[in-house]
Amino acid sequence: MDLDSLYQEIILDHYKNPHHKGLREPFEAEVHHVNPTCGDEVTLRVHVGDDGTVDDVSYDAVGCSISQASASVMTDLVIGKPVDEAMTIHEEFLALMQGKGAVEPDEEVLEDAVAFSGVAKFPARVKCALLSWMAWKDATTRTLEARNG
Amino acid sequence: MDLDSLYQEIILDHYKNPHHKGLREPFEAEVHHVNPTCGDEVTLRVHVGDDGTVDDVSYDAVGCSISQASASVMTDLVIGKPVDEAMTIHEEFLALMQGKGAVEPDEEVLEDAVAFSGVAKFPARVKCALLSWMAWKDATTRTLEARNG
Amino acid sequence: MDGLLPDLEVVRKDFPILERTLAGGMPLVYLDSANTSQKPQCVIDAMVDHLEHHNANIARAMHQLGAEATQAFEDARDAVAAFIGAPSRDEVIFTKNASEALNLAANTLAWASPYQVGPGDEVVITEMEHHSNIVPWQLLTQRTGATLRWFGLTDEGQLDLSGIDSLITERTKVVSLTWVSNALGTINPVAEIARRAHEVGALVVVDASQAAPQLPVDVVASGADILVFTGHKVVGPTGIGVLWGRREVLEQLPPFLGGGEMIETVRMEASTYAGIPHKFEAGTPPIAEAVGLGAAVRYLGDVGMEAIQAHEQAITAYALDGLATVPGLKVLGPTDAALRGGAISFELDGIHPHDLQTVLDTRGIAVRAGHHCARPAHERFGVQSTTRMSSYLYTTPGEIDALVEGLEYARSYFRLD
Amino acid sequence: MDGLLPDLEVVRKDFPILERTLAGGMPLVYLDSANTSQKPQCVIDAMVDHLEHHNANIARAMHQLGAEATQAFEDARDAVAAFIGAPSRDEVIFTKNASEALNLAANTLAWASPYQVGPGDEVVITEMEHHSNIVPWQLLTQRTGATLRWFGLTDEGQLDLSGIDSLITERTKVVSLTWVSNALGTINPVAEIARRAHEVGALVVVDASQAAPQLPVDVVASGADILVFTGHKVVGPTGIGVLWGRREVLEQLPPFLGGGEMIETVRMEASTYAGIPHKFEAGTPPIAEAVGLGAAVRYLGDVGMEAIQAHEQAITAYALDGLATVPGLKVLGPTDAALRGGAISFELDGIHPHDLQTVLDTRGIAVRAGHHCARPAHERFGVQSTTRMSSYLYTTPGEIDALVEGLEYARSYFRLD
Ligand SMILES: Cc1ncc(COP(=O)(O)O)c(C=O)c1O
Ligand SMILES: Cc1ncc(COP(=O)(O)O)c(C=O)c1O
Repeated sequence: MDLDSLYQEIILDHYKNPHHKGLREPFEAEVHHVNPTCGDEVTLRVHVGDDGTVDDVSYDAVGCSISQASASVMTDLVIGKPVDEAMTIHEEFLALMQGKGAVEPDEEVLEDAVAFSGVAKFPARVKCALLSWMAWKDATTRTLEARNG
Repeated sequence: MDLDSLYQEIILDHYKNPHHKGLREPFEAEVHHVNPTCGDEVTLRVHVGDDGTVDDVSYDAVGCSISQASASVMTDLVIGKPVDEAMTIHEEFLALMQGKGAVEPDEEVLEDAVAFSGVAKFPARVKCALLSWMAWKDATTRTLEARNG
Repeated sequence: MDGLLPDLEVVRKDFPILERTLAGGMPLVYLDSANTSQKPQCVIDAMVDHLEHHNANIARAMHQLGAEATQAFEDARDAVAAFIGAPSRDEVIFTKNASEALNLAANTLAWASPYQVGPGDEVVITEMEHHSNIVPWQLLTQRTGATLRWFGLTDEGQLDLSGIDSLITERTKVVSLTWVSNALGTINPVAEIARRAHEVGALVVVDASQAAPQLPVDVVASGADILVFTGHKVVGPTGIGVLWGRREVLEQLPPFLGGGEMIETVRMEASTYAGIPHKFEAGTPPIAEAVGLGAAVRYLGDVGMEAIQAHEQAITAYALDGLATVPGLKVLGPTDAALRGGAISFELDGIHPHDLQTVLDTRGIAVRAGHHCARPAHERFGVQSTTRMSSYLYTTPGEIDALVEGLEYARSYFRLD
Repeated sequence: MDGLLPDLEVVRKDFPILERTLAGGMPLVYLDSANTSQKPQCVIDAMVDHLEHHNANIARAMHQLGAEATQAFEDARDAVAAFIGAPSRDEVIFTKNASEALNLAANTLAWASPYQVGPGDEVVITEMEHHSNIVPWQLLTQRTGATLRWFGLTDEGQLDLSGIDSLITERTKVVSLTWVSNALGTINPVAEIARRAHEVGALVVVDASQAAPQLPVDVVASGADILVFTGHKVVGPTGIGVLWGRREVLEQLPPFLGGGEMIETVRMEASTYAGIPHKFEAGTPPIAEAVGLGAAVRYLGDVGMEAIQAHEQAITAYALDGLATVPGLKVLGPTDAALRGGAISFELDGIHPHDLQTVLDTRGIAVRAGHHCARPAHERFGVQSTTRMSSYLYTTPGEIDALVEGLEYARSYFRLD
C-alpha cells in the first residue's frame, strides 16, 4: 500500500489541471455515469467524425483525484484516434486496472495512463479510475449503433 | 428420552378409544385449529349451558396419539364442570406442558391428564398435546364473548 | 454397494455434527437433509475466518477490510455462478432463502414490465410444489386478477402431463415448478415443460431447492428463465438463497426491495437503480453467509456433483429396498430410485408419523413427520401426513439399516406384530 | 476521560479482529462501525456451536436436533424482545436486514388492510433518511398513487419541524423516520413526532438502525408502531434484521412473503396464514444468524446500553474536539456530542473524501468515504460526498488521536500546509 505508487505526479497534475474538461458541442451521444457506492459522477459527450475518428470527448465530472485525472488522461488518449484504436486502448486500460497489479502496462499504447498502474493495487479505487472510461465506451457504442442501425 | 414415560397406557387407551369424539349439536361456537408445522387438525364445538356449565364438547380430529388422546382426556375433564373451573384445569395443564418436565402435576385437578407429564420432556410434542386444549379455550372464549357482549 | 462415494468415511469426517451423540448416548443418524443439510468444517471455518479477520461492509466500504470483504462476497458469486453454469456472474442474485427468491419473482411480475401479469392472465404451477412455490403465486394472482392453474399428479406421483396443451396456453404468463419434489421425490422433466412454456411465450421459474443439492445443475440446459435454490440445503449456511435469472429477464424486471446498494442515484423526488445483480440486492447482503455458501458449493464441486448424485441414487435404492421389507409401509411417489431424488416419504399402517418420528428419535434417528410444506401433494394422495427420510452425501447404508430396524422396533413397540 | 467504558481493554479483547494488522504491519483502527460493527468472540462462538452441534431446521423438525435449533432460535427472539422492551415476543419478526424490514412495512401497506395507503394519501419521511428508508416509500407512493413528502433540515442538521402542522395532516397515513442519522449523527425527537402523527391517525415507522447500537431502546416509549434495526450493526451477524411492530398493527397487516412457515393451511385454491410472528417469516429463517444476534444483544445488555451510550458520547465529544483542530475541516450535523450519535461526517478542504480515505487506509485507519447511502442529506448541504468516522463500544481515545494525526498527514501529503 504505497501511496506514492497511487498518487504519481502525473495523476496529481491531471487532477489539478484536467484536459478537455467542460461539455462541448457538437456531440452524438451524452451519457451520465455514477459510482453508486460513493456518488462520483460524470456526464460525458462524444463526437465521432464521419470517418470514424474520435473528434471530441467532453465531460463534466465530480469525484476524487483518481477519477478526475483518469478522465483527463482518457480524453488525451482517445481524441483524434480512430474509434477502433481508441477501443483497443480502452481494452488495454481495463485489463491493467483489473489485473490486481500483475499486468505490465504497454507504455506505447497507454502513454500517461501507465501512471494508473498503482491503482490496480487499491481494489476500492479501480472503479474510480474506470468511471469515465466506461462512460466513454457507452457513449461511443451508442453513437455507432445509432449511426449503423 | 424414555418412550414409556411418553406413551403411558392411559394415553394409548384414550388414543384407541377416544371419548366424546364426533361433532354434536347443540353448540354455540365451532373452531378449527391446525398445527401448521405438521398439519394435525381439530374441529371442535362447545356447548355452554345458561348456568355456565360446560354441557358438551364435541370434536373431530386427525393427528397423532398424543393429540388424539389429549382431546379425549380434555373432554372428560371439562364436560360437566363450570366454565371457570374448566379454565383453571386448562391453566394447570398448560403449565404442566410448558414446564419442561419440572412441574409436578396436581392429580386432584388433572386426573387422567397427569399421564401427559412425560410429554413435557419432548418439546416437539407439546404442541400436539395442546392442540385441542387451545381449540377448546378459543371456542369457549368466543361463546362467552358472544353471550356477554 | 455400487455408486457410493468412495471416500464416504473421509467425507463424514468433514461434518463435525455427525460425531454427536444424543439422549441416551445414541449416535446421530441424520436422515433429514431435505429439510436442511449439515455443514462441513470448511464452511464453518470460512465464515469464522471472515468474521474474525475480514469483517466489513461491502462495496461501500473502500478500506482494506472492506476490499477483502467485497472480494470474498463477490468470489462467492463467482463460485455459485460456476456451480450452476450461469452464463454470467451478474445473473446470480443473493436472497435470504429460496422462498424470498420465489417471492421476488412473483412480486416483480405484478409490476409494470414486459412480463407483467394482469387480469385474465394465467400462472401455472403443480400440485407437488412446496408451499413456498404455491403461496407467492396465490398472492400474485389474487392481487392482479390473474388465474392460478396447476398440473395434477398421477397415482405414481408424477406430473400428469396429459392435459399440458389445455393447461399451458396463450394465456399462460408464467410456469413455475419444482425440479425435484421434496415430498414425493419425483424428478420433473423441467426442460420439456420449459420448451412448451416458451412456445406460448411464458416465463419459466424452476424451484431447484431440492435439485441443487443432488444433481449437477446447468441453468441453461434446464430451460429455466429464473431458477432458485437455498443455501442451507447445499451444505451452506442459513440466511442465504440464490436467484439466477437470464440477463434479459432480470434487466427488464422492476426492482423488488428498495434501499442501499440497489440504487444508482437517489433524489427525494425519485431514484434510479443499479444494474444487475445489485438492483435486486437491497441493503447489506448476507456477507458472511455468502462466504459460507461459496465454500459450500466449492466443497460440493470438489466432491463432484455426479458422484454425489450417484451416491444419492445408491442410498435411495438401498433405502427403497429396505423400506419394502417393513410390513404395512407404503412409499409415496416413484419407487424406482433412478426416477427420484433422495427424499422418501412413507406411511406406516397403524402408527401416526409423529409417533413414529418420536420412536425413531429416541434411537437417535432424525426424520421428519408432517406434510413437509407440501400439504396439497399429501391431500392428493389422501394422507394428512407422512414420515420422511432424506439422505445426503454423508449418508451410509448402515444408517439406512438403523432406520429400517427402528421402524421394526416401532411396530413392535406399538404392538403391530 | 469521563464516560469511557471502565473495562475498555477487556471489551476490546472480546473482538478478535481488533488484533489484526493490515498492510505494512499497521494495526487496525476501525472507525467504520456505523457501516458495520465488529463481532465479539461470544457471537462467533455461539454460531459455530450451533452449526457444529445443533444444526437443524426449526419448527418443522421435531427430532432432538430440531428441538434444540428451535429452542435456540426462539430464545434469540426472547433476547431481542428484552433488548428493545417489546411488550410481547410475538411482536418481534426476524427479517434479513433493516432494509427488508422497511420494505416489509412499505409493501404490506400497499395491500388491503385498515392501514392501506391509496391515491391522495400522503407518506412523510425526512431528508436525512438512509436510502433504505427512502426508496421503499418512493416505490410505495409511486405504485399506489399516494404522495411522498418530507421534513427538510436546518443548517445545523436538525429536522426542520417548523412546518410540521402542514406536513403531518389528516392526509398523512405513514410517518417514517430515522431515530439517529447515519450521515449527520442527529438524534431525532421520535416520540414527539410520533405523538403528532398519532393525532392525525398516521402510522409511525422508526428506523432504529443507528439507534439500537448506541442507545437504550424502549419501543413503547419511542412511540413507534413499527421499529426496525439490523443485526450486523449491533455486533451481530449479517443476514438478519428485526422488525418490531405493535400487535394490533401486525395482526391487521397482510402477509409480505408467502411460503413455508407463514401458513396455517395451504390448499391449491387458497391458503390461510399463521399468527404473528410466523406470518411474516416465510421460508427457513436465518437460524444460525438469530443465534448470533441473540448472543449479540445479550452481550450488549451485559456491557449495558447506558454505559455504551456514555462511552459513545465521550468518544464523540473527544473526536469532535480533535477534528476541530484540523485546518479546513468542517463537520456536518450537530457539533454538540450530547445531541448526536457517534457517526461524524466531515469535509476537508482540498482533499476529496476518497483520497482522504485512501491515505488513512494506508495507515490502518478504516473510515468511510461517499454519501453513506444518504445522498439527499449530502445534497441538502451542497456536498457530493464526505468522509465519515464512526466509533463504537470498542473505540479508544488513542484511535481518535490516530485519526487526527492521519488527517494532518493527509494534509501534508497533498501539500495543503
Ligand atoms: C439509518 C440506517 N437505516 C438503514 C440501514 C440499512 O441497514 P441494512 O443495510 O442492514 O439493511 C442503515 C445501514 O446501512 C442505516 O444506517
Ligand atoms: C422444493 C422446495 N422449495 C422451496 C423450499 C424453501 O426453501 P427455504 O425454506 O430455504 O426458503 C424448500 C425447502 O424448505 C423445498 O424443499
